Amino acid sequence: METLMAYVVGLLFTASIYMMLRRSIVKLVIGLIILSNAANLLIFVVAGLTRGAPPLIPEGASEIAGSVADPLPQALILTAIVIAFSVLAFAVVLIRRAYEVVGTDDLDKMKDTDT
Amino acid sequence: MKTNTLILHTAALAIMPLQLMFSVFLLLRGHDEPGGGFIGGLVAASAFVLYAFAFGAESTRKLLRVSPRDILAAGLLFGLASTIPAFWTGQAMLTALWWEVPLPGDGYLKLSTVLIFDIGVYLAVLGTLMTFVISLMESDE
Amino acid sequence: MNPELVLPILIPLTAGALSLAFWRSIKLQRVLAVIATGLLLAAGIWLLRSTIAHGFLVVEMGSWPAPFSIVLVSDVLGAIMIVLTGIIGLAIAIYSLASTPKGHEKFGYYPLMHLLLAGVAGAFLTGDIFNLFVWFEVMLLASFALLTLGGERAQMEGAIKYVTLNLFSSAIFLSAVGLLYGMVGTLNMADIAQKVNSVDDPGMVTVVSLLFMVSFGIKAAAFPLFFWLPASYHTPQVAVSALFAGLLTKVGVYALYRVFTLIFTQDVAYTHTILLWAAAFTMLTGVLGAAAQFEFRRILSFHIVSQIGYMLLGLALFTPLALIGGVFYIMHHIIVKTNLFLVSGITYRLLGSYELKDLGGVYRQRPYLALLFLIPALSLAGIPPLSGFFAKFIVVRASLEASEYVVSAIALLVGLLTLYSMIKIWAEVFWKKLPDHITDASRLNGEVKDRNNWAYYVPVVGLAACTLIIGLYGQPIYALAETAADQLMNPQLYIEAVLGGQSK
Amino acid sequence: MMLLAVLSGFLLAVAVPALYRVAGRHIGWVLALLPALLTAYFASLIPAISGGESLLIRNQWMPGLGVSLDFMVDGLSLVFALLISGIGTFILIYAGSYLKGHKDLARFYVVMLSFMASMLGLVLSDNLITFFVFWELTSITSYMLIGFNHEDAEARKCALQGLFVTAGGGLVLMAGLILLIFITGSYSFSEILASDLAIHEHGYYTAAAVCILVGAFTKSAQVPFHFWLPNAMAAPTPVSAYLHSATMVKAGVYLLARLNSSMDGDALWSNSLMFFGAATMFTGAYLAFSSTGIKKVLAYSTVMALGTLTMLIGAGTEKAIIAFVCVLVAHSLYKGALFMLAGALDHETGTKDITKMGGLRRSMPRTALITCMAALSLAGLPPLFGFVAKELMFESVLNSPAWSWGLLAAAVASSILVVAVAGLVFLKPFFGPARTTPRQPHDAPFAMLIGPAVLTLLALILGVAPFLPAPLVLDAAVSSVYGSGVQTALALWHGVNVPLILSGISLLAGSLLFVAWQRLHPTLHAVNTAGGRVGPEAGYFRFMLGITQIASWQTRVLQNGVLGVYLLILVLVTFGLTGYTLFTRHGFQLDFDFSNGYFYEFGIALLIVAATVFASVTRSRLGSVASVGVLGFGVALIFIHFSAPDLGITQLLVETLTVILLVLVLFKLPPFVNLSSPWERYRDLTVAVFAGAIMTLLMLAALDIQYFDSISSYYIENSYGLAFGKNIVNVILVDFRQLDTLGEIFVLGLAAMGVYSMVKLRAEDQHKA
Repeated sequence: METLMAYVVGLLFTASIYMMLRRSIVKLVIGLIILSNAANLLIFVVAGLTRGAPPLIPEGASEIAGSVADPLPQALILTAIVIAFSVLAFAVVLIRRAYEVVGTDDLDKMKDTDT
Repeated sequence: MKTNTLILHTAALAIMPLQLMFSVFLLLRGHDEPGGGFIGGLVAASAFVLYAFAFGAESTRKLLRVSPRDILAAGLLFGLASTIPAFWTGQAMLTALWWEVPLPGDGYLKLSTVLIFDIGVYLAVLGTLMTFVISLMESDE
Repeated sequence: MNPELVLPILIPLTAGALSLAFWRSIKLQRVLAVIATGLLLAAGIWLLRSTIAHGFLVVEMGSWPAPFSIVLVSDVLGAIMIVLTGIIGLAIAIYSLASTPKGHEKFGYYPLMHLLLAGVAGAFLTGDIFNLFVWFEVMLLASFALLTLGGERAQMEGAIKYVTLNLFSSAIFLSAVGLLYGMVGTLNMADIAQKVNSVDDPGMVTVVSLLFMVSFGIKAAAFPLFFWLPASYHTPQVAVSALFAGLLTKVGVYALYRVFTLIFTQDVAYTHTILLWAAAFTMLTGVLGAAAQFEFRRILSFHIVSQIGYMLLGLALFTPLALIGGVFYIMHHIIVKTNLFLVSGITYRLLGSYELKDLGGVYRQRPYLALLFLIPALSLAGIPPLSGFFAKFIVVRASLEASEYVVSAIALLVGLLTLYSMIKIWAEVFWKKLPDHITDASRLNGEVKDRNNWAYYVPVVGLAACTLIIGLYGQPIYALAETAADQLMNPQLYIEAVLGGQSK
Repeated sequence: MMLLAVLSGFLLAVAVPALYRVAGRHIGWVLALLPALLTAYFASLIPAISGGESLLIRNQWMPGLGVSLDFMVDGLSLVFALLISGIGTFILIYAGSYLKGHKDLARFYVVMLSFMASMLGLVLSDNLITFFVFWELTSITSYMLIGFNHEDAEARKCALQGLFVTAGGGLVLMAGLILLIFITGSYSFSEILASDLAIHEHGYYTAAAVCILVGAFTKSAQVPFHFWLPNAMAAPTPVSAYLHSATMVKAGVYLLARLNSSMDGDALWSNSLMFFGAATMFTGAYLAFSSTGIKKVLAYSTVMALGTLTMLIGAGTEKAIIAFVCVLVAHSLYKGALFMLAGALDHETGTKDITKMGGLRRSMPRTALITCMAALSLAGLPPLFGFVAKELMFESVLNSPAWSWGLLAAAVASSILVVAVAGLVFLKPFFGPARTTPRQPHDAPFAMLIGPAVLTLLALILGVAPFLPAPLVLDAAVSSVYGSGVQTALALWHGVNVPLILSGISLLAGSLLFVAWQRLHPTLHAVNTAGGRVGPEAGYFRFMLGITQIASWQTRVLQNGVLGVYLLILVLVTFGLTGYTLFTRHGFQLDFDFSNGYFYEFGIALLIVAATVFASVTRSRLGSVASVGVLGFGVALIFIHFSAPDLGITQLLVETLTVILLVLVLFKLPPFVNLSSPWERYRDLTVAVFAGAIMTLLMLAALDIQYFDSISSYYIENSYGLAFGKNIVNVILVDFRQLDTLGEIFVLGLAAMGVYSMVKLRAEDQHKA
């Protein structure tokens, strides 16, 4: 299953980069959302997929018998999800403000600051 | 973005208390089962978001009583506060400390810096999301 | 238990949270800004002293044993960086008292500043690769918010580029952490280092190291990944530019120094050669970029890029002397570059522009300000006996020693072109007569006096004094850089300090 | 004491603004006390070194780097130190009068004193690095002085040119010095000179020698770097007299002389010195002859003298070195004087153009007298010291080890020209019919004449009694350049010999040239204009223009403002590098083994794929946002299915909120339109597919590799026992790795603050307010 997911993650990266390369700022944001999903899923897959064994110690027991999904990457991804959400919220509002201030959603028209 | 449909109003009013209670439940049980400060905070926030969609930003502010920013600040300070007890006992920062407070009758309340921290997370998530939503809605009006 | 190791993170975090809580009282926030950054500097000095005394300081967060907990580690390099963070933080806090517009103060300028410092300090001290990511994000979001604070059009345009390219970097970083964890199953940098270097066939390690290199390279604004920097650094108000200029890219450089001395040393001939050419082109493109600019802060921004090249060169050569040079360069550059931005803010205050064509006559009216510009400017250009000369001298010497003649030649040429840029600013802003089309020079002539003017000058004078001290009384600084480089060249020391000598 | 002597200039410079308030217009006299004292101090060292010994004074600076404030006093450095402080005394007095009432007089003295201190440091330093420090300081102070009239754009341009050439040479010199340190293993001139290491047999030697020569040549205005020096005449005359004739421009010559005895015997070294020296000598003499501005004339004759000095070092015989020291001293005396006199002329008449002056001997008799003496020395006529020096020069050229005919031709031609130049400088302004000048001329004030008077008097004394200084410093100076003890025996009159005959020829031919000057001048002017188009100065301007053009071209190409291009480059670099590394270090392996998946897992994967593709291709915003939501839910399903309930719940909630946010915000924005051309889309798609493919390959490779087991077993074992929690993920978040979470809530808070300020604090509102 990890193998299949590797292709899925590859596709997510492809889609996100393609979207980020578009000139519309809305597509840029969608690209960013896909990108963060791609990275999270990558960690999840690379650390190994385990079916039906969540890292929870059962009621009454004090330890887990048998193998269990690796909890550490889950904790990392949880952190990463929340961070990505914060960043995206910011980015979404940023592009709206940019649109209001600049008056276009075309990224190619936003190059005053460089040249 | 104020939506004046009756269903939404009723639903918001009916569901919100449940959602809030559920979120506190999620927060408290998080150490042992799926849940915790994040998830609890997210659930609580979605309750208020629903309310805000139904009744508008202004009334949500009134309902919250305090500014979302203050909730956020409280959350962050709670999070930091949980690091301090370890200083007193001379241990590394963020070392968890546990106290068991006997409850009237049977049982103990497990109090810990970890819980304080989780409450901080809960409040920070709630405060952040409410800041997003309320400021965005207000800017539209 | 070493509180001095925790305080540099805890102080700005607390100050940030408190400033947020005191949102409505600007006065309290202003007082807190100066106190907290002052405390940060004090904690930094404490940390540096005790790091020198003990070699390394390690705290296992939550008292869980390493590598299972997140550890905070300070070696001499980390401690130096914290001290510099404190110096810059204090300078910016004081300068902000005078320069920050009211609206910015009302909308969270001070909490953002504190949290930026917290992110920077966290990145310098953490010994955990994922925790490094978290601090990067703290720093990044604080910088996003500071960059957009004010809502001008240029800020928005610059911020879109800044945000997008930095998020790309973060995604690469996160993926690299994931891949690395999948292979070695640990996040503690010392543990990773120990495990990675005991692998027989480290091909994949090298591959992952390239992801880290690119990701940190973006943050450090190395060639050809620097585009976000010249696009955005001149857009926010000047204290923010100065803060960014001093610290942000240096966190990227620091991260490169950390991982490419501690962890990824299994294929130096390959990885560090890439770094070497990246360094050479970074120097060159940055300085040429500056040569094409005619706006005070844009020139300075491109020079950040160019100077990053020197720092990378120190790492890329990977000899003890080169690392000394690199560390020395970082110390020198943080102070000098911040100071130049602050000076540009003062001339802006006097004449209301950053465009060279709209500036002039400052030397005639303000000779001491001119001197305050010359000190960091000539230092940046590597004119002796200022700090930049010794920094450049060591790096160039190391590159000659390593027989990298082309790179040495580039480094020297870049020095000359840097001088050219600084002289351009000097001639246009300071020497040139005030252009005729400038009608309002009442501030320059001293007819209008601002309150709080002292807050503009205190940090500039202080930083200039640091530059002079590094140059004129450089031996202690050199010795520090030497110790830092020595530790970097012997990662085993770091590993033993963190893991308590346990090895397989 | 020595340290104080060197640094006192800097200290006094700091005090100038305060002193100026006290001393007012007498500031020049007050400040001149310092160099006068220094002259006395250095003179007091003469007995100690006259026997050929040298004094070493050690001071620490940065021992780790090999940098120290060590000073060495030997014959050579003492001669220089005496010239610097001695001439400096008169220059400071002179400047007070020349710039009387100038609003920047105090600033002038600050820089001037700093220069003097730097120059002293340069010639006295024993440490190579410290030497270089002072070397660069002289470049910077020279820049500040050339651009002293900073509101004049031309002055700024000339200052930049001087700085760019000398600082550029300085950087090359730095490389040379570092290589020299590698070769000798020593940072100290005295050690290098004392060692009998065969420097020129070392592998680094050629590079080191070339770098040092370039550095010295730029500083000392040797061909082809000579052009900056005449332009440096934009500086006030005291500066020209001091920096650009007597001191700074001699720094390069000093370095060559300093190192000569260690490099001696190497053909590369001595041949380049002789060749470039002779070329510079002739070029300088010719250009001096063909110029009209009195300062330009003098500047080019300085170029000539610098060339002569370089050539003499290159010749390297005992005679040549004696000639070198004599020319050095003679030139400093007469050229310093001539510049100050030129300044006096300029000051009193209001013009620098010698064609506009004439008959001034009546109105400026004292000036005329002193100029006469100095010009005689310049022309190399007895009984002045210039004559002694020139005779020696001829003699050593005649005995030169190589190219003696070529050098002789250059030397004779130059001295013919210089005789004519001396005529220009003295006869043109003071004789002939009187002309009206912008200002009514009268004699210059005492402060402006004392310097030239003393200097020419010295030249006269030395000329009449050239044996006087020999036992004092001359022998020692010659010995330190030559490398072994030398006894000089100078005399004004050697009897009739070849040099004397050559001098006679020069005088005759030079006089003829002077007479013909008026007629020749238009031709010369035309030749120079034509030559200027291809000369080295044109090269400089082309270089500067080239840099600006390359710079703006590069910036247009790289920093073009288009985010898409930036990102494209980033993506290509990232995945190009990692892909290449993966290919070479590990190899590509494709794996299509999906057999261990369940049917519904394929279903979820398919859902994600479909949502992703749809989100990317749809033209509808709503569709795009909705499918991003579906994608998020798909990912949540993966999390839940593969044993990560907390992740799943969080992902679901976050995805919902993201969609709400997108809806709240995006529908303020215009609908999608296709902005890019098909070509751009294919290009981007190719790049994106490439990136995705590399990512997949990376993952496939990483999946096969697990060098070590995860550390997670620790968490699983101790979660309940030590941390009292059963949800291990949550325990990691709030306990084992609490610091991550602490950072994370601050990230949240920061995002909230950022959004809040962006929404509420609008630029428009601020502008209104």
